[in-house]
Amino acid sequence: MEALKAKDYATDQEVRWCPGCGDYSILKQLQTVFAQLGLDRDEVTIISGIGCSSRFPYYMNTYGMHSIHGRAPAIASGLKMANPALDVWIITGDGDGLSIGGNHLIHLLRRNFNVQILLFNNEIYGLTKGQYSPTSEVDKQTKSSPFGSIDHPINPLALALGADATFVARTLDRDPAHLRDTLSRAHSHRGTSFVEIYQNCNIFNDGAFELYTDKATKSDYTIDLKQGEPLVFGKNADKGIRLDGLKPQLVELNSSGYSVSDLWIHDEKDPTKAHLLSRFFDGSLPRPIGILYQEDRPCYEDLLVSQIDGATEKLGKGNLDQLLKAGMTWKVG
Amino acid sequence: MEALKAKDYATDQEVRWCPGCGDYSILKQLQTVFAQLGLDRDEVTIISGIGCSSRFPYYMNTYGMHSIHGRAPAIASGLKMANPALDVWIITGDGDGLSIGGNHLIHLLRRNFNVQILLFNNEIYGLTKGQYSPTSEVDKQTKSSPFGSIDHPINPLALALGADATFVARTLDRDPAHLRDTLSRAHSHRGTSFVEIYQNCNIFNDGAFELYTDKATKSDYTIDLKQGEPLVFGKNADKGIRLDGLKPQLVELNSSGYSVSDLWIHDEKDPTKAHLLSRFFDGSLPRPIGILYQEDRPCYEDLLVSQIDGATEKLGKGNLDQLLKAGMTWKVG
Amino acid sequence: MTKETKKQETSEITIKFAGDSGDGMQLTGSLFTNNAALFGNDLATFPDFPAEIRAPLGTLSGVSGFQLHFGSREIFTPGDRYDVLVAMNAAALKVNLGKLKKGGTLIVNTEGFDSKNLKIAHYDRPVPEEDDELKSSYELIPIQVTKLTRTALEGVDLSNKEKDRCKNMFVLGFLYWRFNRDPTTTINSLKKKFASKPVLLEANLAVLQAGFNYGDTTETFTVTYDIPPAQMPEGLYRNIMGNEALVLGLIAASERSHLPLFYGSYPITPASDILHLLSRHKNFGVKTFQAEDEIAGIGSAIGAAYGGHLAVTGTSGPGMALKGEALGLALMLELPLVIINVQRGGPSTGLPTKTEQADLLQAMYGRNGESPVAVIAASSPGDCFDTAYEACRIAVEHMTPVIMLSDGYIANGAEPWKVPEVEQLSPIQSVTPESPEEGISFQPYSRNENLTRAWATPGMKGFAHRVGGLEKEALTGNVSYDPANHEYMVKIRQAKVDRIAQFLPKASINKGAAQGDILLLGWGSTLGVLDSTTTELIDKGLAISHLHLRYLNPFPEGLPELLANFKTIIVPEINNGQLSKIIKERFLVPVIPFNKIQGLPINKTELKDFIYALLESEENGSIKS
Amino acid sequence: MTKETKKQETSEITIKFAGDSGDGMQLTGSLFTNNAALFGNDLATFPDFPAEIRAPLGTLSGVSGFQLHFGSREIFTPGDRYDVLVAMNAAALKVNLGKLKKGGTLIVNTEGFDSKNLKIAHYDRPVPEEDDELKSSYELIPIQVTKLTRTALEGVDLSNKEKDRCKNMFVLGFLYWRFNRDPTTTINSLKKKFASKPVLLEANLAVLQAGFNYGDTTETFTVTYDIPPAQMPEGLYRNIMGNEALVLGLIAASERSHLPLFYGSYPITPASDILHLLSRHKNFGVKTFQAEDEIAGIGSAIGAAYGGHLAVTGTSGPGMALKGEALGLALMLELPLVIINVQRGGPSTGLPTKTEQADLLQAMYGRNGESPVAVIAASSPGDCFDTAYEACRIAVEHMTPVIMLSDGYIANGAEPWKVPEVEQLSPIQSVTPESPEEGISFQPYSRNENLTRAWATPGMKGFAHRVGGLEKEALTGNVSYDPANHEYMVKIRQAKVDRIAQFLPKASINKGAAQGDILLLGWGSTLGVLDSTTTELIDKGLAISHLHLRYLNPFPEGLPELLANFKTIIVPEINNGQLSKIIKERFLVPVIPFNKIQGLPINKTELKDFIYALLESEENGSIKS
Ligand SMILES: Cc1ncc(C[n+]2csc(CCOP(=O)(O)OP(=O)(O)O)c2C)c(N)n1
Ligand SMILES: Cc1ncc(C[n+]2csc(CCOP(=O)(O)OP(=O)(O)O)c2C)c(N)n1
Ligand code: SF4
Ligand code: SF4
Ligand SMILES: [Mg+2]
Ligand SMILES: [Mg+2]
Repeated sequence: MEALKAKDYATDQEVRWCPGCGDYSILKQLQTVFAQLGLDRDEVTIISGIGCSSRFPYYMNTYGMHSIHGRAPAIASGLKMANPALDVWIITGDGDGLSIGGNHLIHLLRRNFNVQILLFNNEIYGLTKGQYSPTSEVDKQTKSSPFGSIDHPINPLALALGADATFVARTLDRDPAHLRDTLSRAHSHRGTSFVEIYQNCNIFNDGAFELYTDKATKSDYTIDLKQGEPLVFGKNADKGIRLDGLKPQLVELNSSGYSVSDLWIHDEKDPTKAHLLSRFFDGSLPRPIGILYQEDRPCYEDLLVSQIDGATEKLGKGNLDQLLKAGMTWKVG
Repeated sequence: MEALKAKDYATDQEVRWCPGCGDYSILKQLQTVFAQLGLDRDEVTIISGIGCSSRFPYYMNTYGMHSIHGRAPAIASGLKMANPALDVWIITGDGDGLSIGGNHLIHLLRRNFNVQILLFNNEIYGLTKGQYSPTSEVDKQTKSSPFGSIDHPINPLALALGADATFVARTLDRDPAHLRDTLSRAHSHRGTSFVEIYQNCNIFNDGAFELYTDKATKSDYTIDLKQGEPLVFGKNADKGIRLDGLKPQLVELNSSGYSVSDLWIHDEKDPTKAHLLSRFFDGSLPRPIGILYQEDRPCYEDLLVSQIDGATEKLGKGNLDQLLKAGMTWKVG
Repeated sequence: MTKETKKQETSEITIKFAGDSGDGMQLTGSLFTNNAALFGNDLATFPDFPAEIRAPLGTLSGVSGFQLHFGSREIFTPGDRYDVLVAMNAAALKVNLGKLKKGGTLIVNTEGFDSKNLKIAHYDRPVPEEDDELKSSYELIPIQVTKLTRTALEGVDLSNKEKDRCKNMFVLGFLYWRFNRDPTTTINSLKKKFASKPVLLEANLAVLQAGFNYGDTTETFTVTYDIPPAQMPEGLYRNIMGNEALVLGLIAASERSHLPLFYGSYPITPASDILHLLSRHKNFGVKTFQAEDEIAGIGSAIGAAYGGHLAVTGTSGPGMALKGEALGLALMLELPLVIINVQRGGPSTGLPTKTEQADLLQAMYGRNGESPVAVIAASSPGDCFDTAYEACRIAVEHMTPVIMLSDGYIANGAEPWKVPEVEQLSPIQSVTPESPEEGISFQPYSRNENLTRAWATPGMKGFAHRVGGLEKEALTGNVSYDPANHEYMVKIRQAKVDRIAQFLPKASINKGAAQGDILLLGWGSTLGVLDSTTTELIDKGLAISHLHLRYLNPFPEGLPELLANFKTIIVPEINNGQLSKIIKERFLVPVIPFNKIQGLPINKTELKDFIYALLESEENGSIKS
Repeated sequence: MTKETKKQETSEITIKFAGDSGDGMQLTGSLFTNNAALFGNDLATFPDFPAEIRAPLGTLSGVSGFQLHFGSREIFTPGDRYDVLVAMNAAALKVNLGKLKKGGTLIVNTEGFDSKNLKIAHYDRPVPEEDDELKSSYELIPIQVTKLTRTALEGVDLSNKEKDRCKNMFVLGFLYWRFNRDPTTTINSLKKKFASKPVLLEANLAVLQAGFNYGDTTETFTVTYDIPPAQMPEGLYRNIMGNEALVLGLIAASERSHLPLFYGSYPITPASDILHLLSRHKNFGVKTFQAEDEIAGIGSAIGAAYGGHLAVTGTSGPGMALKGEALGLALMLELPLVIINVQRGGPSTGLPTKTEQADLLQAMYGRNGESPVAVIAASSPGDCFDTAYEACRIAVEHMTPVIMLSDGYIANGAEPWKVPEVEQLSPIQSVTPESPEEGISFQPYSRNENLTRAWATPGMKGFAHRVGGLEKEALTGNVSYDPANHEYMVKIRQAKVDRIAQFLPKASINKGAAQGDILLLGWGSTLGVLDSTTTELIDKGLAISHLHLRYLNPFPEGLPELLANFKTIIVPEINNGQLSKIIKERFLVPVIPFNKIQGLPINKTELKDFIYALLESEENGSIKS
């Protein structure tokens, strides 16, 4: 069989996102990653909920289900139990995954099914035409909040960590290389890989992540996490983060007297560091992208299968006739 | 008006928990706290979901609603918006609050309504007669998991912190004084106070928290957090916790060369310390009780009211006649 | 050029404006609508947005349309077929041509038919100017709109992109000429809209004028049309969309009941606008809450109702399915609660942007156990006001959940609406509890003569009590497992809802005689088409009448008697026969369903055809029900 | 003491064992049941647990009961009224006395009537021995059970508390004597149960014997009763509860379809036991998943169905309300899915531990849009096996969700069940897709002659395709907003479900002639009482028949013809008339509902009374429907 190319993972369906939508880039990169990984189209299933982002399955030439709002994690869990060999990807949005679907999300994470879940965070409800979402910043004026929203936003990565996720990462629609790397890493993690993707909705929330994607500001406002490496960032790699006790501190490498060797070394195995990174939100600290946390923990379907195997070994393969005739029986006639 | 006594907060309804159930103690202490705080019975409303614990409102001579499974936070939110002056307490269980109601819980916490939510954690479904719950430990044998459960449990306090709760505490049914103190503190916090209460279900999960409540083991296995004080515990106050970088370390105060002054000082304002405390679960570390975290953040109903006041000030008090006749109108006849 | 234009009077016209999302067709349509309304025409409109997502330029799925039906006589619906179609590009033509009347006027922007457009739209006919079939079937008016617009704006300090956005004004001006409209009201609107942008204002006005002049100076038309004002009842009017009217109805009910309004909802098409519109009216004390899901939407509303607010939650079909369990709680608690379902095409996610009436049975039965609630339905955009008001009245006065059904068609459709006077809105009285006697505790489930319990809300002194979803003991509301009590409570909850009928207007015929051969029995958004069909067929000599139900549970008194007055009952619905089922079950009378399940309103032609076919088969003795 | 015991033969007996939760009444009842079954009696049982919570000792709400009806003739129900009541304490007597037949036998443990017991139970009569009214109405047998038990165990090395736990064996022994039962089977059961605890075994056997001897040696009774074996069809039998049979039905369907079984569910009374029982059978490859809520329960099942498993989800009313939206998705996806609703008293949380049939309309209509699914109902504990099997068969062979209704009464009730032979269970055939031709892509929505699409599951080579909840294009399954396609799809989904009727057994009369005066038309758990009532009334000379529906959607063919054969159709239901509604709507025939809404099964007496009253009013010409 010839190796598949990115375009072989596309369907014949017209892609119906707004021109300029960040979803296009994610679609393209995912197709590319599939090609790079050489995935068998018949072994992949993409399950989504409802939202602009959730249109995704229609555009991927694999198995797929565009399900109902917020329930993709539950459906994917069932599918994965039925057929643990499948390669299951969940596509969700900040509304789909964190508003109506928040509960299924946290239960998916704690159970640790071996699936990837990509949360397209555009900080808005796109499909329903522009209401604020659980990730929208306070005071956001939208159709449903003409006087500004008053809801304190959810921090998706902090929530995922709080729910004992085993793989937590963040990436961006407008950084194709980073996106691809992160998706590949997510795929190679055995367990639930939670990936938040900052995605621009150019119609209802244009520029929400510009600071982190614009060439001019990007390197000063994001920090790309690399396992075992110090937290250095900035256009000239002249800034870093060190730990002052339990507090992250931004330091200028040239002027502050601190050098790279004083910096915090990224360790995706450290839950407390991951916690701190997930809280890099205010003011001066750069927004971390990359893999914040990774942990090995048995995944649900493996435990399920081994429990079944164990029971079968212990009790013998079930015999229906015996089962029906079990317990106290008696004969008539 | 004469001061009310604890028993004045009781109703004439027969209490229907199993004899010996930990819920009795919580009921009694809450009535006592109400009396101590001198609460007006007509200003208090208790909203619960479904479960043994959720029977609570029937036994409290205040306003109350025994609602449906998992939805108490949503109902309480609506009530609090309708009447911000009310003193609203939510009663839930580990199933009610973390299984079916997990999503409403995290949204309640992030919105920070000024209510108290008491989660009676007995690590089991009591009312439905003994299935494992989202807080049950792995491998638990119950009616629905005869071969042992395979679900990694939720850590309620870590989840609450991940959802940006502003008040996070833990207490025990069998420590009346601690229970009362914690409930009082919860009441005085302005915002959503999340209190996990370890509660013994003597029928389906007897002894789940014995280590933390039994006189013999209690002081060695729990640590009572006190603001500004070092983390000392043990029967003879001879053990402590210090921080080794980002890692909590248990030290014997007499033998290890460490003294009280080396220990971690509890600071309920520090989110990272709270995070670490919420993760005191394995092996040697004592289980923290008391207030892990407290933060001041505007509560939802205050923002709502001030937004309404602001709009009214800006636009003038709404005039229905004008509203009906707004926009382009024309006369016929 | 010589020019001779004839004026011709006409009683009604349907225009469809269609183009790309960016072509400004909604604005064009609205401006024409306002102009016609102020002039005194009766009218009905319906926008036709692309489904869900902003589709790429020039695609079929990106076509945005606005349909306007206006006339000098009573107008019931946005019209079945178009007299005039404006198509700004190939996709717009392809999507809409099928509904242009033979011989109708087809105005096309020729620049929307370049090769790129044709390809994207999979347009496989010749371009209009070269399409002989098209030319022989319709009055084709090809216009180079972009070019003419730019020409009109020569020298104006705007980029070409900005100039091109005035294109729609050219079309509008042209139509104004054609229908002999005075553009003043539109000019005033534009002045308001562009008050802070004088250059844009100037440009728009210039292009509007240019379009008008284009008609006047080219020989394109030989005829222009006059549509005189319609006869309408005296009063102050405004043009209103269904969701807008609904929102006003809720606010009015809040004022007239002296109960603050609470709206807890999760966005969903086509109900979201209720949330949007209400959230602007905070200065009426309106509290809106964008909940995390539909269950929290109704949950918060139940909490607010317990707290003494006029509590409302709104959604569409899939969200309604999620609310079923909590709705059961509300009816057990016997709290006032209005649940709005703006129906859309189902089942499941279905056709979110299309209309349907297929959630009636869900409204009646979509919960566990014996769980009767009141159900009422709005029948036109303006009627959404009255129906919402009625829903609130019934909920508050009878302490019951009320489901109000609307649908995508009337939610987004518009019509002239006679603005009511506030004092004429009947006040809404809630049932307040009497102070319990000393030593006797309050009985939350004791009932008045309407079987309604009193509304004691937390904070009220002396009424502390507990409610819940377990079966309640009559009077005390305590939990009761007593068998006889359960039966009693099930029956009393049913009787309470049934008793509402005593407070409703008796059933009456909307149009036609009180007895006859055929009764068109309808509910909801089919009002317009049933009424106009009936009018027309009565004119044609048929003994046909129309009865439209606002109250679906309970039915109004006198309904069975009226049904018995007709030989044949036809029930037209935009579903697979749901009211049909209920009527048959309730009254054991045969009915003939007319079901259209295409996500579209029923149109007069197809209904008439159906009735005539029926009459024919009746003559042949083969009628069956 | 002289002793003269008469033996008397009797055809049926109903015994109620009642006591505190801790008194071991469930075990006592089960042991007697097994003994009777092995002896060859036909029987039916029903446990009557305290509501939800383990209530304090001696309270009314803490009473636990077990009802056994056994006989030498066909037994249909656990019995209306008791011939024998065993009351271990005051509360148990108070709760149950009302149902003891006048002249019936009342065995009381006098030690359960001390002042503490009387107070807790609010017992306001004299203690039984001093209650003249009681003594004159019933055959009172007061026994000091505790004292006699301890006496029997004198010298045994057990604490008093442990000894007292053998009390129930005393009662059982006593009853065995009274009904001339050979205790061998019970002795064997006890030996098995206490195999590892010889002291306890010894104690239990000793007390059992003591109870037996007590009857034999005191002059308490003058009569003992013989209930000879019943005539039953040949075969191997076991006693089975409804939920147990249901679980076996699912596992059997899994085996016979060669599809692994998946069960996704959230616990809820009275459905939880399905989860419990299935989770023990992992060695059959059964996958059980305790989901975070009911939505995740059905969601996971949809995922498993997509993945090719025999997917089942189960719940009770409130949970069913939550599943509505996802059920809509399943029917749009046209995947096989079985949804079990073990009904309980509603609405809302209602009466969780009581039975009801009030979720039928919810099953039919509880979703948005036109959303037909198959609905079938089990009619007895043993029938849960067949019905569950049928539900799976229909789901898999017709690619549709199937709602299976059971209820608390049959779920927890038990009866002898003839164990089927595996090979006699008709194999279940899923519809597998044919390999698409080269270059032509797979059409997931193309249908076979039964209008059923094929089941292509992820992992199958060459069938990659997308499904979803938006309206689908016929054949391709692509999203389609086309109006005509929508109507076509709505109708085909309906037609597909309707067509199932062609594969079902034709409607037939359960008992009585195929025509006559009265038809008792029922569904679900009323089978037993309808059948026995019919039998009895036929004996009395009435032209009455009984027809019981397993298939509620679609109805079996031939039903309207049968209905037309009867002058009067009575529809008895444990609800407010739900099947009544459907029958009227579907067939436009008048029916007379008999509704009991008390959380309890219908009993024969009340139904007979109703029928006689009806006949009387009929004679008076006043019958109405
Ligand atoms: C049960 C239900 N409730 C509500 C909706 C309406 N709805 C569709 S998508 C959506 C939110 C979309 O936001 P998000 O998940 O952020 O996706 P995006 O469109 O921004 O990619 C909502 C509220 C629905 N389809 N179903
Ligand atoms: C919608 C719905 N699903 C399920 C149930 C059944 N149910 C009642 S309480 C409960 C769980 C109780 O567990 P928990 O919340 O831990 O309370 P506990 O009884 O242990 O105090 C369940 C599953 C229900 N009543 N309603
Ligand atoms: S609305 Fe926003 S998120 Fe949706 S397709 Fe358009 S740009 Fe993308
Ligand atoms: S079952 Fe457990 S939690 Fe419930 S009342 Fe009994 S002891 Fe308490
Ligand atoms: Mg979004
Ligand atoms: Mg619990």
